[in-house]
Amino acid sequence: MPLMHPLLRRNYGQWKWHDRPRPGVLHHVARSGEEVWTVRAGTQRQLDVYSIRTLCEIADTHADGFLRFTTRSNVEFMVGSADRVAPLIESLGEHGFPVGGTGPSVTMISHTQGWLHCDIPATDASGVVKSLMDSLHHEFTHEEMPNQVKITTSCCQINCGGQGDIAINIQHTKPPTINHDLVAQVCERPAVVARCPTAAIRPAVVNGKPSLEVDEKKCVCCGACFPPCPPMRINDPVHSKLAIWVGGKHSSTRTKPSFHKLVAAGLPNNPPRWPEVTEVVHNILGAYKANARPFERMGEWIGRIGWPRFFELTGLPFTKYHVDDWRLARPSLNASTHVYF
Amino acid sequence: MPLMHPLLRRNYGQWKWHDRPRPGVLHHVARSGEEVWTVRAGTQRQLDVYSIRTLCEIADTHADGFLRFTTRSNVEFMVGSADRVAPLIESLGEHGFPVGGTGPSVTMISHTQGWLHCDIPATDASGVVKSLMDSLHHEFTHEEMPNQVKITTSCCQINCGGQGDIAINIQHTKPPTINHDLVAQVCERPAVVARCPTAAIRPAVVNGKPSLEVDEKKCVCCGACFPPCPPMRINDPVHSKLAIWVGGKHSSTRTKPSFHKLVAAGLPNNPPRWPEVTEVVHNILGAYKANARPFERMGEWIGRIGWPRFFELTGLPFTKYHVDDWRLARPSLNASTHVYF
Amino acid sequence: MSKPMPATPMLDQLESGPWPSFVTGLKRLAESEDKQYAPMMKDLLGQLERSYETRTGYWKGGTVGVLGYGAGIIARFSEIAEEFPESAEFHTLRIIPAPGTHYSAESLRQICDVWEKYGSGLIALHGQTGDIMLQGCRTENVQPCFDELNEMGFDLGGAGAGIRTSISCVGHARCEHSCYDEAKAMRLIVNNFLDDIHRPSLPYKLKFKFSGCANDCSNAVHRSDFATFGTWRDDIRVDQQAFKAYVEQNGRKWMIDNVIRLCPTDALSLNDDDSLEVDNASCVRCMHCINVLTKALNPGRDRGVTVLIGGKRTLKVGDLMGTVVVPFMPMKTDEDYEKLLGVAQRVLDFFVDNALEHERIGEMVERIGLVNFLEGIELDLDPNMISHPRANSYVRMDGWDEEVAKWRERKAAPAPAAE
Amino acid sequence: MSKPMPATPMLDQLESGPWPSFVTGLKRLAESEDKQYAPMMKDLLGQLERSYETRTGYWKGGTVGVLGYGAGIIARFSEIAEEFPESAEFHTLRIIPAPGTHYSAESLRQICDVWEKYGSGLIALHGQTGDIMLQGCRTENVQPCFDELNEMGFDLGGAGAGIRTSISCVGHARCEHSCYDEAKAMRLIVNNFLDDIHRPSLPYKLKFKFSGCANDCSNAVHRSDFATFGTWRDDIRVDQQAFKAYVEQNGRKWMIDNVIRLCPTDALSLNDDDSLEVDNASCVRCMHCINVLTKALNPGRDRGVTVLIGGKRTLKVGDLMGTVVVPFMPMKTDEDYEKLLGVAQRVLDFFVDNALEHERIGEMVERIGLVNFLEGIELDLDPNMISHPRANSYVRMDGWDEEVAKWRERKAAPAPAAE
Ligand code: SRM
Ligand code: SRM
Ligand code: SRM
Ligand code: SRM
Ligand code: SF4
Ligand code: SF4
Ligand code: SF4
Ligand code: SF4
Ligand code: SF4
Ligand code: SF4
Ligand code: SF4
Ligand code: SF4
Repeated sequence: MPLMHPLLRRNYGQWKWHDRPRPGVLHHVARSGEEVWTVRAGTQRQLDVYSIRTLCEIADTHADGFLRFTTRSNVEFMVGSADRVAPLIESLGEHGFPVGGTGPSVTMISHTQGWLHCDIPATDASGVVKSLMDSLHHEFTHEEMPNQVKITTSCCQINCGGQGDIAINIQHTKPPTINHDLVAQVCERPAVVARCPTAAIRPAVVNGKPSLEVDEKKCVCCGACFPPCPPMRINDPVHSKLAIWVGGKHSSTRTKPSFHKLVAAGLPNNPPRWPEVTEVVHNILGAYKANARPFERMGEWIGRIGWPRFFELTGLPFTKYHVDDWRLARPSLNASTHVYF
Repeated sequence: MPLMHPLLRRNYGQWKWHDRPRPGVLHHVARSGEEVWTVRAGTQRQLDVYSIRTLCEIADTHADGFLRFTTRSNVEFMVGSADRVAPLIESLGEHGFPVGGTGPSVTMISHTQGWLHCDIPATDASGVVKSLMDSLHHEFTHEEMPNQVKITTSCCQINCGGQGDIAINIQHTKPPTINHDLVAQVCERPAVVARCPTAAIRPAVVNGKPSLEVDEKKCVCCGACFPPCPPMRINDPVHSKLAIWVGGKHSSTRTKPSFHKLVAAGLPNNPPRWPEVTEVVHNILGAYKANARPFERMGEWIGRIGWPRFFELTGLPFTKYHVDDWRLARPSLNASTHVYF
Repeated sequence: MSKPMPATPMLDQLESGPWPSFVTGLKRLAESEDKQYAPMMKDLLGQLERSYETRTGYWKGGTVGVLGYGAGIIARFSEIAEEFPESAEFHTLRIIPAPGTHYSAESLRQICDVWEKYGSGLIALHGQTGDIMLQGCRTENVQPCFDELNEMGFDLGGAGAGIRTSISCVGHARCEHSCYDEAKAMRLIVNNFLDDIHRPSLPYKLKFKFSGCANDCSNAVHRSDFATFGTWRDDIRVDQQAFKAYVEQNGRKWMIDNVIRLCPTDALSLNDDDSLEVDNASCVRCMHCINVLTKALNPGRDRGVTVLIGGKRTLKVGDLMGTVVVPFMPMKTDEDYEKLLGVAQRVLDFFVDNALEHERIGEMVERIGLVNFLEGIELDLDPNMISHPRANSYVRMDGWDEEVAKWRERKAAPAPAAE
Repeated sequence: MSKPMPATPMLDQLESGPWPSFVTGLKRLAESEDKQYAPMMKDLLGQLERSYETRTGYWKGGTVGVLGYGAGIIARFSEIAEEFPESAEFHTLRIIPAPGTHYSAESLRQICDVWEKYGSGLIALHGQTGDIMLQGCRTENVQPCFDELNEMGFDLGGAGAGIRTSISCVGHARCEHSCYDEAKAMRLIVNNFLDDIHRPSLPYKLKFKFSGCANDCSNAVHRSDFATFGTWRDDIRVDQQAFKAYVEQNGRKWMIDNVIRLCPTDALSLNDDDSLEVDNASCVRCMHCINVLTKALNPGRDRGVTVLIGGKRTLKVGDLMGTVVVPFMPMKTDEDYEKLLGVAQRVLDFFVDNALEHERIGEMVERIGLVNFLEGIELDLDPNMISHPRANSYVRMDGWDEEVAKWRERKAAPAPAAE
């Protein structure tokens, strides 16, 4: 544990309680009586060494030379007395790192790779995250939400981002187009056939060469065939859209963990700032902030007020695509007289 | 509406509130100010004309010549003043009709046909119901349960009885045996093949005659093949067992309607009094009565205290058969850290 | 010399105990030497005793009917008729009772009289679907028995692949919770479909049930293909004085534990002055608070029904509950009732055209998808029909913009009645 | 003359706004003319701008590795290398950080130093699975870069069909809710499986995640195949004085609305003297009350873990949450930790033997059934593993008596540790 702040090392497993003196600051008290203040700040995750060295300097100057990163790419500095908090915050501010992301705030968005690095993305992650976090700066630096808001992004339908209170995902809307000349060369055909969740792919001979063909009636445009067979182009600058999902939750706190549910789709893939996405996200956050009760996560809130009211409050359209027709669809139907007016 | 008690006719759709002055008696007040007392009594459902005429006499003497039956084969007499209740109850008592079944009591068990009339039963319904209601007499005539208890029976796995707080159902445990000589003659083979939920039946030629055969690995012993093809004997005096299910609910009151869940199986089909069934039912009712909170239906109670505790309180064994493996099994697994100790 | 009573040592054990005994009833019929059915009931007892001994049923089906009807009689022939010849034929006549199963003593006695003449004297009040079941009739007696009952105004109920007999809860007749006239709705629909009851030619059975509220005293949600429930759209009516009286009488803790805390959507709050606050927008009309506080709370005045489709029992996919297809339909004027009938008619037509043989409507909806079904029966999609939107991305949505346009159009239009 | 900066009008728009800009960072790297990576980062910016313009990605995969390792490097070759030759190769090295992602400024600077020498200067802290991602390395530099990092004590993380890099929540290091030593458990397991991280030969990837309690700050329940959560078996520890202080400070209504009413199993009750009553038998260890009342409530002392198996994302059946396979395992002594490792080992072995190619363990469990899986990994069945028993009768249960005997035997035996 040499990389851990000595205060944490000393009180390892011996913490007693905590509170949050202000947004971005946690205060933990150990059984030993020792106390630690943690200051949390946002980063761009995709960090250049200059920015990292800046964080190291801040650690050296203000925080005993230690720092850690959270599961959401926020950085945290620990100090042993209350009076060291303000200068630390000031320094972070000077260097452009927003302090916040604690308690009932909107914390950093889970960040995936996108065009910057991945081989299968339909959109960028860094750009989407930056655009959204810019617009959510107030919500990051203030604790004004009913509970924590965890937003996730994914830059293809593989979905490396996890479940989120709000998830911003790619949704392809057309079956893959196939470059038949390349299939024989680069794709292991039986493996590709096996990957398709709807058995829509079958081996075929095209232009005299072994290739694959897709039954467009069965295809659900999931893109699972693309990674093992890049000639099956699923990404499309126009038809790969963004979709917004809400109510995912990992914690078993109060309610059981839940999957996020589709609410908006058909949003254009619109770099560099994806304004349509930002708009929908703010719309949803606004409704949640104004209407949910304390401690209700997004999905818990909707569970109480009902989906009809969610669509009403947000003005989002409700379509046939919202109605599940995949396996396990039956439990998603309303099998009761519980109806909201 | 000439068959309806005039008091009800006059106040049709104009009732204001009700209460229950005592077990077996409802008191409804109309907007007009008129009041009606209803006395409810149990019957054997499978009624001989003598018993019916007795009920008619009681109606004539005490209840203005009208009566009705409930969805659970209880009989109800309506009177227009409180002082007519006691003589009515007395008369019912004299004639052996137990007064009760209202409010948080155990009301009459839903009754199916069994050996008395059906062509596919593995057990009797009349005998099971009579045996149980004898033993539940106190619970029928008193309102000591947390909420209403609706028990259902079914005399084969077709299950004409509905969902119940407790359901007593047949569970076959061996695949059908086939009388191959008769199949060609009496069964429409493609229809039978189509009925099997697991596609376990296939056409076959046996002893030179067209017949059917069952893949015993796939067969789930549901008995669905038996009604359209009686030579596929599923009923078996030893291997057709009784099983107990709990937590079914039709009402959307508080919680959504729910299906009952398997708790006990392998109970012998033991006429004339099925003591093993009675024992399990009493065991479950006892735990419910002692532990549930007011207004909790059976399934709601277990939902709160958890299935581990249910099995603990009742001492019923928990086996691999309790774990669902049919379609939609996934949502029945515990996908959370919610664990009871 | 009269036929001797069979020895029934096992059945005899069912004569003791406080609950009325069907065995005693059967024996009394068997011992009614002056009645035509005595010999039949002796053999019936004999056969039943045999079943108890061997744990085996001895009836087989067959086809028996009355003129002009294709259903309503459940034919039963004994497989051991050699031994018990008198009850060799023991058919059931399913008879439709009055809605709410109300009887005058007189009408009930008349039924008994006819049945004593033609049948066994054994009547089930009632079958699980709601029929009066006159159990035990020889083939030759079925027609005359039916004729006499028919003259009294009774008709045969359903059986086979047709519309079945329907039930409604006691509702309007004696229940303050009732939000529409269940009996009226049921009569309208059943009368309209009489032909499909009597001459079954559907893919499979179809059941209607009518409950006046979410308490579902008719078991509609799971035991009917077409389930109609009373509900309301406006606010719960609260008599605050009466509410406070409850608090005073039972205490605040009682009120919190038994009412406030049990609201499924936390729509209730106890104010500091012991009055009640209801968040009606979050109320799902579950009835609980109204059930408990009968003197203080009542359903609102803007009443109507919610319709669920597809409840059924076990065969072949496992039990199904119904699914909401009409969140709300007002149920005030005769036209409103006609509209409900219209929905029923469209559902029936679609079922006939699209279900596979022996497929219940719930299975069909599952097979073709709710959305296609709604389109088929010309009902608009509504978020009340689902518990939650899809949690998976496995769907091709290139028609998104069009669907959004449809929704916006509907939202802009004045609310249609059948929504 | 140095390579000119590419025009990046679209990316430039991502430099404004209050959130730290990755574009500014990329540009700074590209403009570091004294650094070997400047040309590479210029072309990287050029290619990225192109992606923004065309809404198309331009990377393709490939195979690049270091000696003795079959994973840990994500190879990226540009499809438009003719135009952007300097960033034609832009591989990522996945590096395992310390548990809890703690750093001394010194260690972090050292990483930067190495990376400046061999790579692009771009580092993601951290990847969603928990790796330090050193992004942008030429093929030739991969090995020397790794060698230097390895010398510092760092090792490559997972990729491909192997065990992946693992994460644990901050837990014991700075959280009072933590019920076991997450970092210790993680280190033990990961070190044991290093070979399966570095030489992937499983049917498909397998992820471990470790959360100290039900709050699941490591997203284990859905984002890992093997998820370990801290919990406790005895009673919640209540400091009634501190509890009353909360009531006094915030009011009873606040306490009822925010704590009592939100307990998922109604296990909490507010006594009339403003003390708290906990029905521990109905508590499901959800953490809510403890989260809110940090000064008054704490997990019990009889601590251990709950293990869930099978969480994963979308491919090919739709997302799955994990399923409980170990309701409780004490986690106090070193032997306890070894037992957890034992479970992990059995799970891994069973996965290797039974999963189809490209099948995650959650899909496998679904395919073969939970019961068979439990037998395979030698764990006893427990009702805590299900939300409810089966609601359908479609099962052949002729082994009932044997299964009952098994259960009784187990109940009679002293409780085994790994239950
Ligand atoms: C630092 C971090 C752990 C780490 O190892 O890095 C962390 C730290 C704490 N979490 Fe967390 N959580 C962290 C990620 C998570 C995640 C995962 C994620 O964000 O991707 C979850 C699960 C989210 C989900 O359900 O999908 C998570 C769900 C919680 C919860 C449950 C909230 C709920 O009501 O559902 C609590 C309880 C609470 O808020 O009191 C919690 C509570 C806490 C506490 C209060 C624990 C403590 O006593 O120290 C810590 C401060 C929280 C705060 O921000 O106010 N933490 N916490 C993570 C910070 C992420 C960030 O930078 O924003
Ligand atoms: C008479 C009858 C209707 C009829 O048309 O015949 C009836 C009558 C009443 N029911 Fe019912 N229910 C009747 C069968 C049902 C059924 C169906 C069944 O028993 O098979 C159910 C659904 C059961 C289920 O969920 O599976 C049913 C679920 C309810 C409920 C919901 C209880 C709950 O909390 O889940 C209430 C509400 C209440 O108890 O206050 C209710 C309430 C009532 C009230 C209080 C309504 C009223 O205000 O008049 C009536 C007196 C109830 C009592 O017994 O104290 N009735 N009630 C039925 C009597 C059956 C019997 O003889 O035992
Ligand atoms: C008589 C009755 C039981 C009783 O004693 O009350 C009954 C008896 C039979 N039912 Fe039933 N069902 C009766 C109510 C029900 C109910 C309850 C209800 O209607 O509320 C159900 C569950 C709800 C439903 O419809 O799913 C029910 C679900 C079935 C099924 C399963 C249907 C399914 O899709 O799962 C069958 C099998 C079939 O139709 O092939 C069935 C088939 C039968 C048959 C016709 C068996 C056969 O194939 O020969 C039984 C004739 C028995 C006889 O000899 O009279 N019976 N059956 C009930 C009808 C009396 C009446 O008309 O009032
Ligand atoms: C880098 C990273 C996203 C990020 O920017 O943080 C990532 C990137 C990729 N993921 Fe992922 N996944 C990353 C975390 C995840 C997670 C989150 C987690 O681990 O908590 C998930 C969801 C959880 C899970 O495991 O299911 C995830 C689910 C997938 C899947 C879907 C697996 C499934 O069974 O559904 C794939 C597809 C596959 O494996 O075939 C995938 C495949 C990929 C590939 C290898 C795409 C490919 O086939 O070429 C991506 C390489 C991108 C690149 O160029 O670096 N990635 N991936 C994350 C790993 C960084 C790290 O090592 O720390
Ligand atoms: S979500 Fe898709 S595009 Fe984004 S990093 Fe993961 S695999 Fe790559
Ligand atoms: S996109 Fe998905 S559904 Fe369509 S062919 Fe490819 S794998 Fe199959
Ligand atoms: S449950 Fe089976 S045996 Fe009993 S009446 Fe219904 S179909 Fe006949
Ligand atoms: S009993 Fe059921 S599963 Fe077995 S063969 Fe018959 S229909 Fe098929
Ligand atoms: S369903 Fe509702 S309206 Fe009908 S009798 Fe029951 S409580 Fe009354
Ligand atoms: S009717 Fe049900 S949902 Fe509505 S307020 Fe009352 S208890 Fe709550
Ligand atoms: S999962 Fe629990 S123990 Fe771990 S950091 Fe989060 S709250 Fe603390
Ligand atoms: S930990 Fe959760 S389940 Fe347990 S008492 Fe607290 S709120 Fe209730």
